[in-house]
Amino acid sequence: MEKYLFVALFAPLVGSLFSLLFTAKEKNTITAIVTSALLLLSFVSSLTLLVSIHDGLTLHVKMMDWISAGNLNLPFGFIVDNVSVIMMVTVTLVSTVVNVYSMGYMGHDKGYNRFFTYISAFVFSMLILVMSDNFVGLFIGWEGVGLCSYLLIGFWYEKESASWAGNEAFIMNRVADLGMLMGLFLIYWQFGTFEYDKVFAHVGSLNPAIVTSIGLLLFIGAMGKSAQFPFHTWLADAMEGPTPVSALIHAATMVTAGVYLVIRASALFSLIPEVGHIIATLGAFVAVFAASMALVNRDLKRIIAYSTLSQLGYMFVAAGLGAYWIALFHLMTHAFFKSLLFLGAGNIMHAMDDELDIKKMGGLFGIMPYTATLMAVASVALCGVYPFAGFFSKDMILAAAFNGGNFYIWFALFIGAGMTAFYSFRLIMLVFFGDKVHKKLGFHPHETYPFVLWALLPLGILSTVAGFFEKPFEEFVTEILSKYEITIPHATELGLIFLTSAFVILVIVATIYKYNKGGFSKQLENMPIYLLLKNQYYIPKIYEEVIFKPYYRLSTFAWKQIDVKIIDFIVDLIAKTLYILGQKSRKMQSGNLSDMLRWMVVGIVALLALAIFYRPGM
Amino acid sequence: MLNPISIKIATLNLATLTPMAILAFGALAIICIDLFTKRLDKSFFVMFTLLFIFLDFTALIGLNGPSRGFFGVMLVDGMSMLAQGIILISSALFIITALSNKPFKEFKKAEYYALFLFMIVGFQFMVATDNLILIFIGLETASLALYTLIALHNRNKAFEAAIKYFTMGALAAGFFAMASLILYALTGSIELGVISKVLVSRGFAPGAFTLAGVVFMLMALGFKLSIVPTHTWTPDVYEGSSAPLAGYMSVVPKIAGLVVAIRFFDIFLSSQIQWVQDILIFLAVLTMTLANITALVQEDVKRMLAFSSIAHAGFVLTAIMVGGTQANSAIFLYWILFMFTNIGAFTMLWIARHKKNLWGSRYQHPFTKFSGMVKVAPMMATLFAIFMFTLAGMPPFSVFWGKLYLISSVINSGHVVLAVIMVINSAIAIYYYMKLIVYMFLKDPITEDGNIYIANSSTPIKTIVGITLFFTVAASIFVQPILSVVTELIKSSGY
Amino acid sequence: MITLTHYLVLSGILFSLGIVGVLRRKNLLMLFFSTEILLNAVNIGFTAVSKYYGDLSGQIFSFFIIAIAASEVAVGLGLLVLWYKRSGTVDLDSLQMMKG
Amino acid sequence: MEHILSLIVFFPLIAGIFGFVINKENVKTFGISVAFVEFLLSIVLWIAYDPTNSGYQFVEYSALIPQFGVGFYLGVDGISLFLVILSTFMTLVSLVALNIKKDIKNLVITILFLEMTLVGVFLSLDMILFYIFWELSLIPMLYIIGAWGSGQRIYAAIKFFLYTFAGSALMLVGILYLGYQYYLATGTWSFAIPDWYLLVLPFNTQLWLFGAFFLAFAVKVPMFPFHTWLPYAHGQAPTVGSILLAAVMLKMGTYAFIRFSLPLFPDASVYFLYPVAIIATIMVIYAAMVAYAQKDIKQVIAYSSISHMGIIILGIFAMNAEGITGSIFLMLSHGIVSGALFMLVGVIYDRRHTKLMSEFGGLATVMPRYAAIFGVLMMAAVGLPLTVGFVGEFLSLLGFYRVSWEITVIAGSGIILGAVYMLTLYRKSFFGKVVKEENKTLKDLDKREFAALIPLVALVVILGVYPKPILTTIDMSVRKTIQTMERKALLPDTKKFLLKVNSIGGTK
Repeated sequence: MEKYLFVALFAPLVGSLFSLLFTAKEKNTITAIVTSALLLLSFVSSLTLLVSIHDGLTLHVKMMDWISAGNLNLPFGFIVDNVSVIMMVTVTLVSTVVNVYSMGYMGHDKGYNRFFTYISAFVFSMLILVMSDNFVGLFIGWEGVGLCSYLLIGFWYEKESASWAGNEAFIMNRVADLGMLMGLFLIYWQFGTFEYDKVFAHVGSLNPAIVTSIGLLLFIGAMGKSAQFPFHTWLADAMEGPTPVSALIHAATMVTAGVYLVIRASALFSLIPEVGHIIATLGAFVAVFAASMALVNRDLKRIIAYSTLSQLGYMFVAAGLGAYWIALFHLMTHAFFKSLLFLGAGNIMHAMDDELDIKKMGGLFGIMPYTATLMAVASVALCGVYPFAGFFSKDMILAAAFNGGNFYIWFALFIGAGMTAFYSFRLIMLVFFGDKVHKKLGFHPHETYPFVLWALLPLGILSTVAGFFEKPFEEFVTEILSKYEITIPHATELGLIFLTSAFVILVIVATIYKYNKGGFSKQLENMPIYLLLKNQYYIPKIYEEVIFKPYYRLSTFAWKQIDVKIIDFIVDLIAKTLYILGQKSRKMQSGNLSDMLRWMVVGIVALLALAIFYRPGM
Repeated sequence: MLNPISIKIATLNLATLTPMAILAFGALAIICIDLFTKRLDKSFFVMFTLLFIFLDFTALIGLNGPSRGFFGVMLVDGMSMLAQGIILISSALFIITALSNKPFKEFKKAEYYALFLFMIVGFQFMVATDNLILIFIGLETASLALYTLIALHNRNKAFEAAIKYFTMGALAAGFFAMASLILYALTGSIELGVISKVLVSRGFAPGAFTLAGVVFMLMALGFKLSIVPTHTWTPDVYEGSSAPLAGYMSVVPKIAGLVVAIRFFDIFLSSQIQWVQDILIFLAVLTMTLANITALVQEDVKRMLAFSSIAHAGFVLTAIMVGGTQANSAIFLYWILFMFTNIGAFTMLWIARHKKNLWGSRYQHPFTKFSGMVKVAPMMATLFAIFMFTLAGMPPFSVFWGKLYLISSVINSGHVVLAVIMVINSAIAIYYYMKLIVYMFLKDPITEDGNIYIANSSTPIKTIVGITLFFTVAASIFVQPILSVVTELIKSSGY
Repeated sequence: MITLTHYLVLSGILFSLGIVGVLRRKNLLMLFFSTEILLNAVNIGFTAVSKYYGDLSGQIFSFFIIAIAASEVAVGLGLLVLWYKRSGTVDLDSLQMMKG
Repeated sequence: MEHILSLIVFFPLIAGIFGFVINKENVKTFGISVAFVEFLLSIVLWIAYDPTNSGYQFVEYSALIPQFGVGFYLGVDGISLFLVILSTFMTLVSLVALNIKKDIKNLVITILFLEMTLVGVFLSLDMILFYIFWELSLIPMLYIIGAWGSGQRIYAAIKFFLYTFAGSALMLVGILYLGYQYYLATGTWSFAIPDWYLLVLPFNTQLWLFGAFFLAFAVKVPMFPFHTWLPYAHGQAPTVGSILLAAVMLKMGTYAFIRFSLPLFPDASVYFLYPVAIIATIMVIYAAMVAYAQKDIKQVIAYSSISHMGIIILGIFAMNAEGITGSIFLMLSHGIVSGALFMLVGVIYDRRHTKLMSEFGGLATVMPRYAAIFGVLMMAAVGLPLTVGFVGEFLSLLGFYRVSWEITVIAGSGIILGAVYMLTLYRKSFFGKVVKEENKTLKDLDKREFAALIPLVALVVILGVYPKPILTTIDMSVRKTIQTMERKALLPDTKKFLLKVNSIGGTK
């Protein structure tokens, strides 16, 4: 089986290196084809692994030694078990789709070959992240995906905003990574190793305080990668990247790495429910917080980005409450419909030549029906309407929240669901229905290439039906993840589900109705709450003012004032002083004989005086 | 009716006098020859002188100390032999530089060489006795000859230098005489050995007068060693006299002075007179520091080297303060290594000597003269740079080892702070040596014609440079043999 | 009755006079005389002390000092004459080419 | 094989002397070939080196001044081996990259002399010998900076020289004093480091000596606040000078810490641990900030070196195998990366004769290859996993975490700030539109530059993916050093501390 593992892992790398050769050259479709093929290959082998894992085998291979110093001995080790294989399948599937899709989407871009290089590189790092059998390996992937996301966000580097967003993403992740790094160090000095199984085997016997701190530090890392508050700003700005990137990295895979980390370390986190509680609370908060920003935003992609944030919040709630398999399930389903949503948005952008303001669209349904359908499906799934994928995963999370007795979390998620329903259908309505604003603005939208649509189809299907795999999925992953028992009576559970669904559907209907009527009135936009949401709670501004600018000023001060004016000045001062002393002492050499003789006599007299007045030990 | 005094020749042990006798004879011989035949070329004189120096050297080696002679005034011990060796070698190296490419009046005169030989005799007497009279005579003979040699350079600056040197020398002589008088009055003897015995037996009382004697002696010797505040003559005299002579002056009179100083101060240091120690430390620190910071601002290489030699003297003074075998051998090791390097450096200046001063009339060897030298005369520049770095005590060149051993001896005697001051001083010192290198290597040339830098060179002089360079660069190998010989001799002479 | 002390005091006074002369005199010739005074002051001291100890070496020393003083004068005057020829003055302030 | 070390040390010197007679046109070729042979020699050394033996190998001893215990004493162990290879390698690369025409002959000869001194420093086992090479290395660098530099080159050169020379003045006293202590203890003079390792010094003496040595090393590293010579030196030095200065010369200081400070004065080292660690932390953050404020690309990299050296110091003073091994590896990686970065700056400087970021922008469009290579090295500089930069940084911080997690957190923020200034630099000069006319026509890397850069990039990746062989070799000798420390430690606290930092588990 190992060969499948290595194929799955290295096929993307090969693809990346292959198209790397073409980066400096003209657009060349071969790169796209080869990479897609290799990604597909990787997907297939992941599937085979999935099957064989299902038949109860677990792969754990040590490829080669990496670092060894002192007591540390750190090999490249990979593990394929029920959890990682799910991730592998998801990642490779989505990435394959996205890659194929990009052949159309990036068709006219001069960075064509470069793009596919990055995408495959990203998949490779992502696979390392999920397949590694130790924390440092995970960290490699962690940083690797960070790099690729940096490169892809800044893909159109001529755009100031793009390169800026890239830096922001990288640096913010770095901040979180520091926390994670500290967690790793702590783990090492406790266990003397980084390997999951060894660590988790002994974690029980550890002073809880330390476990807590490990958990917190790791979670800081997770927050960064999954753009949880307060690190969330980079994700919205990351939308500067090409849309397929947003679909793959900033919706389906990378941003969920944080969740994956928590699930991976479930053995550790399950020991520290209080930390889990913090995670869940933060998740719930983000779920609402992000959704609220999506309510009023007019930027097609940012809306979806915020919804991603809020969905990540849901996942963290599940993970925090110990419902790891549910988190994973939602992670998977979300990957499907959210990437679908993004790719659909990509089609629209293409049609509207990269216009993003949804107020400038409308009535596109007639022009691009397939895209519209797919996006509708995705949205419904996102809102969690039966029988679409989102329904199952999301309602499980709500149930879990209720079950844990954290009613405020449940309520937050409940509201969040409503908001989700609203902004999704606000988007649908404004884009596909209503009057054709784009006509006035002189756009000439058109449906995209068929093969792109075909590529999207699998995602569409999965978003629809994935939910029905809930039970087998649960059985499958709970082989290694802790089971999660819903203890509340079944009736209550059903009641909740009904309640939520009813609420969601109600909101959807209301939204559709309202926007058929021509949407909300303008003066709404002057309400302070609206402005607050529109400006993302002014958080980016605050960062700008409180962190970025002061840091630059401080640095300049350190250089201009401290370094040059103080330290270096003192150094030169010493030299100067000596030189000036020299100038002074030079006067002694008056060249006049009498002075010379005088000096001699002065010497004699002075010493004679000493002979009389200075008497140590005589 | 006086009864006749009868002395057996054997008891005189005249062998101890032979080295000086040889040179004295040589000096007279030169004059006589000059009487008979005019138009003798300088090459003849030089070789003739060299010959006698060589004879002297062999005679010196022939002696086996420690022994006394000639009514016990001559003292042949390890130290005197070492010192005479240094004096003779540097004299030999010096006299060859007379064979320069450009003609100079003084080298045509027989007197020059006669005086030179007399001067050497003087120095030899100075180091080969512990009798104050003889020291005084030697000192004066040497000095008076030296004044004349300087004057013979026959330029205004030379005369000024000679007169300044002479006058201050006269005053110093007065100090020396006074010192001797005080000591004589205190102890009734003019032999350092006896003086020491008497003083020790009397516990150095009365303190004030003893110290007064010390002070006068210190100033008299300080003048020779150019210790602050009697150093003021050094830069002027060096500048005024010809480059090789300046180099010679920075080595030979000082070693003679050092030997006397060692002999004299040993009386007080061996019996731990705190006062003397403190004063010596004070003067040493003062000397090296003042000289260093003054050297920083010099515009003329020769003057800079003058100050540097003052600083080196201050360096060595610390070793005198320390006393003991290691320190004293450190002095000689240091001085032997310093001799080669310093003579080499001054010879380089001698080579670069050029009749018309293209760089302003005030100075003969201003720094600007050497800017960009590496472009037009790379070999010269490199050699010069090596000598400079060596004088700065840059490892692994010769002076570094002397410095190392000397500082080590200071540390071993427990004066760590003094050692720190010394290294800080050498850190300051590197600047002015480097200044010349910066000019030679980093600045742009002022002239395209590299010949002006080697105008005065000639094969013999090149040889000198070669020899000195060899001993400078390959010092790492010679240090051990030199050191063992030195230590052995110093031990044998009981210091 | 004149004791050793008197002689020594005398020699001290002379010596100081010499010193003062050396310091004050601007005329080189006079300056040389002052140095002679220095040496002769010492001579007095030496002879007195050697008489006091009944030891001859002191007097020998003074003889040598006299000799040396003579030769010093010779050299000194020689230099002086040369300088006078060149600069036409024996004022030591004329010796100021080199300084700094 | 007996004399391979002295061969490695003196081969460049001899070759350099031969260089005087070679004519101008061929002298560069000569230099490259000599450097290549030297590099091969060092590789041979590596091959012949027995990684299972932690002691000194290929030891050569011949007495120079037996009476004074000074000897010509060479030896190599895991700590010095790779630094030697680094020196020879970087010299080779910098010579390949060399494109100065002015006085090329003197330059090549000087570089060869410099190589000798660098290798000598790492191979000497005699303190005096070490001091000799340590000081000698200043002279060629003085010449390189002063003669081929730009702008205030002379000021920069003199500052560099005087500062470092003065810094090591006290060390000389320290050396002699230590020698005397040895003399008192054993009755014979010796300056051989292995002998000194046997010498147990009283605590107070250790403190003083540690101080004396510290100043010299701190100036060389350079540690805050003794760092101000570095920006000038780098700012004015020609590319080749900067490469050798950053890649190798800075490592002398940190190497000396490992070789002398720790094993000779274990108690003092532990005693001074926190002050030093705090200085190092300040270095990391302060330098990173100053680097961020710079307008000149080269200055950014210059200050970034200071920042990285801070992490190296931390790793050393972690006093556990992880930290020290990591720091040595970080020396290597920083050598490669900073060298390459300076080379890249040189590339752009040759084309535009300016190093100001504001002059550039959009270079990624006109010089894609250049941008790509720069990007790779930038990522190595910010310590991305699977590049060479990560391993050392990770291990150093990991090591020091055991000593104090608080300081590690603060110093660890270096990885953030590092990303800040590096990405900003990259963004300002490579991203955005090409605004300046003169930038539109810039040539991408040519063959010579590729030849110099590709090996470095390759190393960055290879050593990032497979550092183990190097790490294990280093680790052997580092453990030995730590054992020496444990053996010599006087105070119980020191013993306890060393035991703690070298063991897994326990509270906190």
